Amino acid sequence: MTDYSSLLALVPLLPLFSALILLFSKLPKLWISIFAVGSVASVALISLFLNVIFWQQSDFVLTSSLGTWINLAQLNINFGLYLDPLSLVMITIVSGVGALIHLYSTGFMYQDSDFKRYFTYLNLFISAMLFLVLADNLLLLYLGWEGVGLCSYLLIGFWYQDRKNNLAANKAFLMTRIGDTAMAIGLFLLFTQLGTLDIQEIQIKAHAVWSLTNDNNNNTMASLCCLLLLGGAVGKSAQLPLQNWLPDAMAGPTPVSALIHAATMVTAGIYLIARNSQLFQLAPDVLYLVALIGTFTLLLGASAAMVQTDLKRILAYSTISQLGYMFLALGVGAGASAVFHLMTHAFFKALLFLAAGALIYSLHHEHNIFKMGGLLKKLPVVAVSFAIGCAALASLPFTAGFFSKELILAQVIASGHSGLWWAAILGAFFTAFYSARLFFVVFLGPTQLSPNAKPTKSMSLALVILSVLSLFGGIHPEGLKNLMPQLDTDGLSTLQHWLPILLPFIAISLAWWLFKTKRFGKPVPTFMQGVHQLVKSGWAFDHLYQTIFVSPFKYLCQVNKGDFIDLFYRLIEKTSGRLHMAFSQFQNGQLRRYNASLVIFCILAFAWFIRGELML
Amino acid sequence: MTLFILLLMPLLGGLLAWYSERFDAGLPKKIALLSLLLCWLPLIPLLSSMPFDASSLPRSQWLIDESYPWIPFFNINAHLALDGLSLLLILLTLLMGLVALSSAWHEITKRTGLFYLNLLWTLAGVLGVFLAIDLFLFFVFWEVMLVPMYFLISIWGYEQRHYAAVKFFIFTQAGGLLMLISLCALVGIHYQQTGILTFDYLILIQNPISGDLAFWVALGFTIAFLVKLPALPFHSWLADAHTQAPTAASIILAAVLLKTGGYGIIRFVLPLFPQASIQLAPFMMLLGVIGIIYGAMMAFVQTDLKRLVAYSSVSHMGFVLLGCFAFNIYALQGAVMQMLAHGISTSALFVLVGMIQHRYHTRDLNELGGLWLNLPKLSAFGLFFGIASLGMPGLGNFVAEFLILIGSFAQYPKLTILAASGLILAAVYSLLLIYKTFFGQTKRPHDSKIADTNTKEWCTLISMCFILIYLGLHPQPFFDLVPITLMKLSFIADDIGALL
Amino acid sequence: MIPISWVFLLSLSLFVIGLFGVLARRNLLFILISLELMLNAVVILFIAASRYHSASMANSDGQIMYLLILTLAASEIAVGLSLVVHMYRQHHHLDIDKLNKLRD
Amino acid sequence: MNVNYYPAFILMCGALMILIQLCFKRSHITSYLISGLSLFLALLTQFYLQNHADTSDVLFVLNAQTSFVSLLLLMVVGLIWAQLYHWLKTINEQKEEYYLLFLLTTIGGLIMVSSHHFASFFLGLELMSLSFIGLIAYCGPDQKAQEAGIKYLILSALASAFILMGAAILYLQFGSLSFSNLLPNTSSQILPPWAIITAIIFIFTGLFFKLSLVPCHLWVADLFEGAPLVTAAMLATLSKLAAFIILWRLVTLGHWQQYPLIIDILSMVAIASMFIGNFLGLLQKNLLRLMAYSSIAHFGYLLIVLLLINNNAIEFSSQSFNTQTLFFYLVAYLFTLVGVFSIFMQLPKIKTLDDLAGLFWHHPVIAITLMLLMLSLAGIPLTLGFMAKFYLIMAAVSQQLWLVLSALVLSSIIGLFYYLRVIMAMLKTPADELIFKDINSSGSSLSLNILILFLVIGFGVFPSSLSQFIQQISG
Repeated sequence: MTDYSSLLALVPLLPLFSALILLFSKLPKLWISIFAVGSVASVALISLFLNVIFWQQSDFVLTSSLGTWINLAQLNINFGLYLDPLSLVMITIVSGVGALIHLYSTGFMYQDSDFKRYFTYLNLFISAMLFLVLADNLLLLYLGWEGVGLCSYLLIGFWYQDRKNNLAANKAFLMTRIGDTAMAIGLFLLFTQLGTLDIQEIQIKAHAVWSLTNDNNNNTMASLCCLLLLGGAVGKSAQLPLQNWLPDAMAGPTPVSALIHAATMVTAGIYLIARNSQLFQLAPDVLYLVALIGTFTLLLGASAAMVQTDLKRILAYSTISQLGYMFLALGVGAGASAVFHLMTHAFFKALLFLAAGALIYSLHHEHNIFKMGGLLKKLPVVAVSFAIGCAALASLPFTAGFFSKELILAQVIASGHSGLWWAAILGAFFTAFYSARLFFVVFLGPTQLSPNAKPTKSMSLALVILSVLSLFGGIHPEGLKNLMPQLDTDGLSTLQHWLPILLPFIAISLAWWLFKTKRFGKPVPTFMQGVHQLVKSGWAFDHLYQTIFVSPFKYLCQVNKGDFIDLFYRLIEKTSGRLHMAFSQFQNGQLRRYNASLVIFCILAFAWFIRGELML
Repeated sequence: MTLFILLLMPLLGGLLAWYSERFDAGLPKKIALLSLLLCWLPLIPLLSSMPFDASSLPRSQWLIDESYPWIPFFNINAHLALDGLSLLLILLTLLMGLVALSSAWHEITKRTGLFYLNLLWTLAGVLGVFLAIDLFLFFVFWEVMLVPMYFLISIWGYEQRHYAAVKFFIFTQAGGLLMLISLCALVGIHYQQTGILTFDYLILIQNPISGDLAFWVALGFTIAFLVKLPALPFHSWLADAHTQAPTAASIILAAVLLKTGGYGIIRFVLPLFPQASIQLAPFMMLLGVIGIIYGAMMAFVQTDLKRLVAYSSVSHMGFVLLGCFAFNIYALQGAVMQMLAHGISTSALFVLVGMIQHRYHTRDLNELGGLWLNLPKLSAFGLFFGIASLGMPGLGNFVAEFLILIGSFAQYPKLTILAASGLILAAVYSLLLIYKTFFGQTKRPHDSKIADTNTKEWCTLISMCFILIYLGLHPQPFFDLVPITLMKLSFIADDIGALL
Repeated sequence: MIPISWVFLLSLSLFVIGLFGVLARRNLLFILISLELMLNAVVILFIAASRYHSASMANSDGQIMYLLILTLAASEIAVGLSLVVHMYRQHHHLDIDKLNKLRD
Repeated sequence: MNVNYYPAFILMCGALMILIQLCFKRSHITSYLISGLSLFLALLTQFYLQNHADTSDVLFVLNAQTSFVSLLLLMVVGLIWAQLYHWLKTINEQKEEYYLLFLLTTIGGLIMVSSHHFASFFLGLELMSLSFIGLIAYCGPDQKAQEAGIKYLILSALASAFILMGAAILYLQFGSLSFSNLLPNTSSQILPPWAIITAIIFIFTGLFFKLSLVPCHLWVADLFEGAPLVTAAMLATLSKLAAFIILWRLVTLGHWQQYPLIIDILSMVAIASMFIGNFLGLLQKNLLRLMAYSSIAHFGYLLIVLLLINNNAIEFSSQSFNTQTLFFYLVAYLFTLVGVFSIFMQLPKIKTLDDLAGLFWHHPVIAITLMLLMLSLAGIPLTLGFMAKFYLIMAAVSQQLWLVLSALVLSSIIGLFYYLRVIMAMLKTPADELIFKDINSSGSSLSLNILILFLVIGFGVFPSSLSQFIQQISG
């Protein structure tokens, strides 16, 4: 079989080269879009080609190395790429959805003056994501990890004139940075314990070293490492403790939100846990924690999405809750279904974001859904794609979303966590409700704003392809099944089988009833006001972190602005000046005082002698 | 003789530059440039013969070793020697000399001859510090490099230049005097123990002294280097010196003078007092960590751009201190790498601050803002170097900080976790720097005559970007250069294991 | 035979009286006089000491020192008086407390 | 007549010649030449006597060390003499008498430096003090000089009285006036022990006054400011050198180091004068008062040499190394001081720091010389001052005198501040140009500056020849 490693090496490097070309060259807009979209599209073709080749074999591994990075005593790290079914799926998603979004944003960003800067950042992002996904050691993964964080910071703060965007970008970067630092500490611990950072070696060595040492294979060191890696994953995938940066990250252009905050970057956390699944097997309590975090986050996201008024924030909170589902799946040990849901989610969430983008593009930057209405006839393509997206999101039967979410719910039951199952069901109900609410409010009812600009051809093309994918994309990739653990889901009771299928219909009818009785836009009754506000602000995590971390830190720094150590040196300065004054007082020119000074010396010396005598 | 030529070149160049001011105002900077370029000549044969593959290490630690008798009575001789560590730092010095020269090209207009004299003499002093192997000669260069820097700050500085220059001089001088006493004590004890009166580092290193007096002597040396490194209790001179110094002087100060502290610890404190430095290690690492956090917190609230960058270098050098006293090969290589990477990224930031000050005549963050609109190229560089200083992987700072942290994690995990929080704080102030200067609304009407970067500035900055990226992606040749010096130190680590 | 310690105490007391005179008096002339007194006190001790030692060690350093001290005192007073005259001519008073133009 | 007396003898003939010349016809240039010739001759003979004079009689000890010190003394006086003519032209007084007193002071210094007997010491002391009074109160109408003269007269008389009283008591106790046999082991206990101690304290008071160490340091600033510039230079170098040599001889020959009390007094006085000297100079504006306070501090540093108990065990703290430290420090300090004073002589109108503003930009050579001299006083490397401080620290460290060393470090940091203030003043932008108008940068002053630079920087960078020479003479 011919060696495809050079082809694999091209995958992350192509977008990098095109980013550099764009950075240093002065090309017209047409050429910029050709380079940008071309490079990502070619990577997509390569990944499809690789998919076709490796379709039959279930466990294949393709590696290639781009050169050594650091090799000191034990720490020898090189730019190694590692392709196996998991990373094949990931690069297909990243490059596929990435290419579509690039195509879409050529139309969306056409009038923007910083066209070149936008596509440079976007290409840089894609190459960083590909490095992250293909890295064979944790340090290169960390490089991709931070690179992705950097590009998301740059893209969120793309329209830098507006103060709000910059603050959102800073917030996003810092929150993910906290997670990254936790992950870095995890890396240090892994290196000191196992002596290597190569991912495959870690899995093997972890099993060899830790599982033997103690009996109930709940080794503290293993769970500590997994906990730290989980910290990184939680930071990047906007899970419970570090999730309130994602809704603010909507300040960036919408294709950016589609690419980064729906399809690719936020899934990095899931990829990290999936990639180190053997390591996580050694720490069942951490796995349970992952499941718990997943459940709480999905409930938080879904409930918050129900009460939002801003179109993009609804989608942001829905992303958080869908990611919660993936974490839940990972937590109960159903890695394959998590990645499968990740794939389908990438398709329909990208579709929803792009459609929302088209909406905002045509309603001259209006975000509030209650100001839109009755756009079904005016923007048919957008409406249809939006409908398909909402259907997939609500996991109506035979959409891509349905297959992946049902699989997750089945796995949760099979793993015996019935409590978590009921929470997941409640989350599914909320999801179906808010997606229906979203669709009815935006597209049905009286038209308030009339769209002025039609989405361009490239935007509609991207929307159509994505709609097709989110309808028929629900094919479970073969290679994933045996790479990661899978639980057999046949022993389900009828209730557990049929409830998830019927649930979306109940939620949609409830939403239809509320829409018909015009209760959606109305202000909430007074006693519910507090709860409504609490849920709307994402369970007040922003306020919580502001009071616990940000303002004390700011106050502490402000208090110490004068650098109290410097005050210590200024004090020395003052005392020496005062001492100078004191001594020069003696110099008052009186001759009799000078004579006295001689006599004083005699007296003092004699007194010292007597003191010496008395002491003996 | 090559090392002495290397030292004499800037000295003579400086004198010539000062003398040539009589004939034409533009001449001094050309002569300064010429003499700096000539300094590279003695190194070229060395660099070309340097085997850059990791396999063949240079046979002995010292690449060039020259010694001439100086004061026979005390057995002091002018002993200069070059090994991997000092070669790296000398390359950094010469490079930063060129960068300082380029930034002072248009900025300094009055008394240029004297300016270039002082600039070149500071560089000569620093080259001397990196080359001197005789402890007395090292001390002489240590003090002598301060005098021209003092003049640089006090003549061409900004509003409070005299206060800042005197504070800088007295701080380092106090440390220097302490070092002089510990130097004499070291030689005295060595003489008592072995009967050889010598100031030569190579002989002193053979039988390091131990005992409680050795602890105090080691402390004397370390405090002198901590003052220069700006570790925490002695750091307050740095902010004033940087804010009041002209751009070229603060580049030399940031890039090179701070490194003499780190170099001193690695070269003198660790090998000469293994016992004492093991006892000192926990306190110094704690000091390093507090320095990281304190520096970052201070940088966060500064309104003056230069003070912000100055406090950020306090935080970065806290990492070097952490790395030096962690006693294993990763941390020490990381410390050396951090010195290089910090040298480049901070001086690049100072070049940018100089360019902003040259154009807008202000360093106050509240008045700056929205530079990206009018000066896209300059702001792009600012973004790059701001990101580099917060430790973005793929650039030099990350590799250094990662190695330091991974090295010190083996010794003191809890301390390293605290230091790792420094990474977050680094992101806090770097983003603040980028946001306050380059993004947001412009607070002043844009007048078209303020030009973006001219070609000279563009070349210096782009070359510094490439060096940082090269450091970040391919640091191996730098690791191969200094293995032997650091190998010795990490041997100490092995018997530390037995101790702790 | 007067024990030497008595002479020692006499000379010490004279010395202290002279010292007090120098410190207490404000007039330059009287300061010079008390200085004279102090030198004479020393002279007494020297002669007594040489007399005391001449019995055993036959050295007359003391008397030679007496001659030296005498000449010193004379020359000193001469210079002193010239300065007194000069001061009077300029300040018309001899109060040294008023001489404090040189001060920090 | 012992051949070693020739230098003093030549100077005496020079003085007599000037007296005779005064009777016939007053001419400034001839007295200048006579004094110059006699000084030069004395210097030559002293140089000739240097390597084979090792006799000593009752009054004088004339070994290699004292001849070196007198050589140093004569060189310092020669340097001051070089600018005397130009300086005297500016004052409207009779010029010739100044040379007369000048020579007499030098003779007094020579006598004092080589004496180890109270009589000769007293003779030299009085000769020097009285001629100093003449030198100080030389300019008639200048009230400040008058006041300084009177102060010096009364204070030096008082000090001599103290020294004499001490000497008398010691004579009574030990029966001999020569320094070497003041050993406390004589059988007869004539006087109670406290009397001996008071005697030593009295002698110390007198000497500490002459050296302006802390308790008795109040006079030196007024004298430097009030006295004419050349006399101040003489006071700073000549009288202090002679007084210190006497103190050193008393303490080492008399083995007074056994008394713990004396060691305590010396170290306390040393530390006090280091700190108070530097603190006094900290914010001082008047240049001459600044030099006075710096001389207090420097003699505080020099006092450390007396604390070095010389047990010959360690090579560093042997007797010869202590004397080397002493001589090296004296050479370094005196040459620097003479340099500073010759610079002040070239800048007649400049009295305070603010007058110095901008000197660097108008007279770079003078400014650079003063700058390097200040750095030498501060002890910055590559200057003679630093080498001296290095010797001192080496000696003190090998004797583990940690308290004094820490005082040395702290006070030299404080001292650094006001030396930097002087340099800083010169770098400031000049207020107005006219103050520098009348500075004559004539050939002679330029060559003198170069000579001083050569001495201070040349020996600072290559001290091996000087340290070799001193090592030989100190045995």
